[in-house]
Amino acid sequence: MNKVKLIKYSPWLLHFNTGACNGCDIEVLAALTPYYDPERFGVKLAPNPRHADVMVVTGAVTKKAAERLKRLYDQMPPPKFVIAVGACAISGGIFSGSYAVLNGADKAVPVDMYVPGCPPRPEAILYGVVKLLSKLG
Amino acid sequence: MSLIEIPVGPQHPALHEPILLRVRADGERVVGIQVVTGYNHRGVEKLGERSTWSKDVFLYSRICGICNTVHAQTYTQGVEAIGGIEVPPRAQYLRTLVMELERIHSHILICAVMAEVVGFDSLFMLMMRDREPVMMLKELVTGNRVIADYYVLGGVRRDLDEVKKDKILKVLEGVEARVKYYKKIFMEDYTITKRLLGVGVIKPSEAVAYSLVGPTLRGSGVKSDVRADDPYAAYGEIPFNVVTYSDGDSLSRMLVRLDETLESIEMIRYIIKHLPEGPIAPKTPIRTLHEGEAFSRVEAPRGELIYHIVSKGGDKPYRVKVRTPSFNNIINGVIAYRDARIADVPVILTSFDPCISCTERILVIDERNGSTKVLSLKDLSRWGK
Amino acid sequence: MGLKLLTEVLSNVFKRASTIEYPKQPSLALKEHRGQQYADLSKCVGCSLCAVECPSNAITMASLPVKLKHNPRSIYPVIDYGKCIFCYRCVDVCPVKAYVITNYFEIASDRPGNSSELSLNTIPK
Amino acid sequence: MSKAVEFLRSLGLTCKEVKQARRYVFEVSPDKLRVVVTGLIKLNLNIYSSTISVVDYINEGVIEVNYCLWVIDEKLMIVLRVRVPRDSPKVPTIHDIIPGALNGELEAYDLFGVVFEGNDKLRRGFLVPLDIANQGVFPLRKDFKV
Repeated sequence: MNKVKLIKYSPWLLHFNTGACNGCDIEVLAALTPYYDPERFGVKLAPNPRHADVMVVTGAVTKKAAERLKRLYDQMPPPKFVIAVGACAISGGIFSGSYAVLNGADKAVPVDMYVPGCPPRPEAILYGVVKLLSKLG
Repeated sequence: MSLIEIPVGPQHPALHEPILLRVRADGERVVGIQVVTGYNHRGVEKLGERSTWSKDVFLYSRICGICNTVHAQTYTQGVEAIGGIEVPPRAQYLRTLVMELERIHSHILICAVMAEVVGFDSLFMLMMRDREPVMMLKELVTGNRVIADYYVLGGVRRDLDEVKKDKILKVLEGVEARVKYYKKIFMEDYTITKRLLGVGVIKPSEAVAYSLVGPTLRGSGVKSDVRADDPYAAYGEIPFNVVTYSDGDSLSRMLVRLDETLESIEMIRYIIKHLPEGPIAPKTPIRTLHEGEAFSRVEAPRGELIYHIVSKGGDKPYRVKVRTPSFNNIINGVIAYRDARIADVPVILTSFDPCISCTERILVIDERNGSTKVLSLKDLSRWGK
Repeated sequence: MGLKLLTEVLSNVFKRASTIEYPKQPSLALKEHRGQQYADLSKCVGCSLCAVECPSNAITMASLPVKLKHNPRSIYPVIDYGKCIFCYRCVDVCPVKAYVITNYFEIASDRPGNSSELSLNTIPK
Repeated sequence: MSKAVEFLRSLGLTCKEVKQARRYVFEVSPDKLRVVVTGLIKLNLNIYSSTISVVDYINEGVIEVNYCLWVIDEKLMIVLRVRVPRDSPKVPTIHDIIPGALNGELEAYDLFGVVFEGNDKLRRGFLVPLDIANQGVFPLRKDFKV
C-alpha cells in the first residue's frame, strides 16, 4: 500500500515554534483539547520528530530557529508534510523585513499547506489539517 | 563523578516554545543551568522605529500573543502620557475589562500546562475545556480569540452593549465555580502537591534582589502589584486585593495565579456594573506627537511590564524599549534551580509562567562546580514526565 | 473527597460531550469574529489610504480591468491573506466604508491567496 | 518626602521634571554610579532593578543608559541616567550590587555595545543572529541599516 495513503489515517503532528508570539501556539494547543478534539481524525501530537508525519510551523522563522527547523525536518521520515500556521509562518507577517527574520517558513523548508490568520482559529487549523489529508487522496 | 549535560529544548513536547535549557547534572542533582534563548528574537524594537505611532499599536501587540492587550495598554498609555491625550472613562473601563479577561485565560492556561508537566493529563484537558468560554468572551468583546487588537491611541475600537454584558456575567459564573474547584485540587490533590510543594523555593529577599516580578514575587510573600502601587487605566477606582503567598515554592506561585483569577472575575463584575457612559475613542485620530519621554508600567499576567518611550516629535517613535516580565523571571530565576532534581526542572520553569516570545533574549550561566567532563545526551524527548 | 470525585465522574459520564464535530457541524465563530475582509468595488474610490495604513504592508493597489466612474485612478486594493494580520485597520480607516467584513475563516490553501477574485466579483454590472 | 529621593538629593543630584507621577529622573556621572546604587540598596527599601534602557542619540554623539529602579516600599520609580560618549560607551557594572541587573546589562551589550566594566559574562551572538553579530555591529544603534 502507498505510504502516503497510510499517513492519511493517522497523521502525527510535530509542533515547532520558530519564534512566534505564542498566539498561534496556544491556538494549536487549543485545537488539541476537548472542544475540537482532532483525535477524531487520528491526529495526535508526536513526542519526537522521528515519529512525526506532519510538521506544524508557527511563528516568524528567525534566523537562529531556521537552522533548527531544517534539522527537525531532516530528522522526520519521508513522506513528510509541512503546514505553515499564521501570517508570520507564511510570509513573516508584521515582522517581515526585520534583521532577524527569514520572512516565511518556505524559505527554509517546503510548505504544503498555508493557514492564514493572526492567529487562525483552532477550527481554521483543523480545516488546514483536514484539507491537507484530503489532498493526499 | 562526571557531570552530564542534558539539553532540554528548543523543541519540547511539553513546552511549546523555543528555549534551550542546558542542564548540568551530577547524578540526579542539578548543579548548573544554562538558559539559551534568542530563538525567538525578531528585532521588534528596531521594526517599531520604522513604523508610525498608530501602526505600532498592532506591532507591539504581537510581541506576545498571550498578553497582547497589556502590551498594547503599556504602549498606548506611554504615548498618551507624552502627548497629554485624555482617554474617555468608558474606554478606560473597557480596556481594564479586556485586560482582566486576558489575565483569567492566561492564568488558567499556565495552571493547565503545569498539570500537563506533572503528568496530570486529565486535569490539563479539563482546564483547557473550561478556558474556552473565556476565549469566547474575548472574541465577543474584541473580535478575536487571542490577539485582540482592541486599542487605538486615545480609546478602544468596539463598544459593549447590554446583550454582551449579560453574556459575560453568565459565562463568568460557570468559570468561577470551576476555578474554585481547581484551586481545591491544586491544594489537596496528592499528585500535584507531591510535585510542587517545597520545589524551587525562593526567599523574599532573594526574589527582590534578583528582580523577579509578578506572581513569582508575590508567591514569595512580597506585596508588589503595579495595579495597586501605580494605578493605570481604571484600576484606581476598582476595589481588589493583592494576593500573596509566603512559601515561595512552585505551589504558592500557582496558588497566587488561581486566587488572582477569582479576583479578576470579581473585578469584571464591578466593571460591568459601574461602566460609565460616554464616547470610546477620540473623534480625530492621533498621528503626530511632540517631544518627550515616558516610563510606562503595567501589571501583565506574568508581572511588571515596562516600556520606555522616547519621542523626538513627528509621526515615528525615536526609541521604544520593551522589558517584559519573563525576561527577568526566566533569566534571573536560575537561583530557583539550586539543588533541584532533574525531574523538577520543567516544574520550576513552568511555575515562572515562562513566555519565551516576550523574552527573546540572552544567555546566563549559573555554575557552581567546575565542569569535569561534559557528556552530551543529544536526544531526550519524553523527559520530565 | 472520594464521594465528590464519584459525582464528578458520574456527571461527566452522562453529560453531552463538549467536542464540536467541527467539519460536520458549524464552527463556534461568532459574528464578531474578524474574518476574511475584502473591498467592495462598487464603493471603493481607490484612495490607497488602507494600503498606507496597513501595519503589515499586506495591501497592494492593483489596476482595475474596467473603468468605473467613482474610481478615477482605476486602482483597487488587493489583500495578500498570507501577510494580512486581520487587524481591520483597513476597515477602520476607509473613508467610504468600502470594506465588506465577514467571519469566514476557512481560507487555508496550498498557496497563499489574495482578495482580488472576491473584490472583482463586486464590480457593478 | 520619600527617603530614597531625599538620599539622592543629599548627594547633590538634581531631579529632572517628568510629566508622569511617581517617576524621578536623576542624572549621574559614570564614576559615581556605583556609590549611588550602593547607597540606595543600603536604605533597605526593597529596591529591584526594573530595566536598563539604552537610547542612542546619534546627533549628540551620546549613548544614554537609564537604570530604572522600582522602590517597592515607597511605590516610586527612580531612574538613574548615565550619559557616555558614543564611540566608547563604558559604564561600571552594578550586577554585583543588584543581581537582577544582569539580564539588562547582557541585553544592552548585545544590542547597543555598551560595555559594563567588571561584568565578565558579556558576550555577543546569543540574541542577535550570528551573521550580524560577527560583523561587529549593534542592531539597535541608529546607524545600523536593515
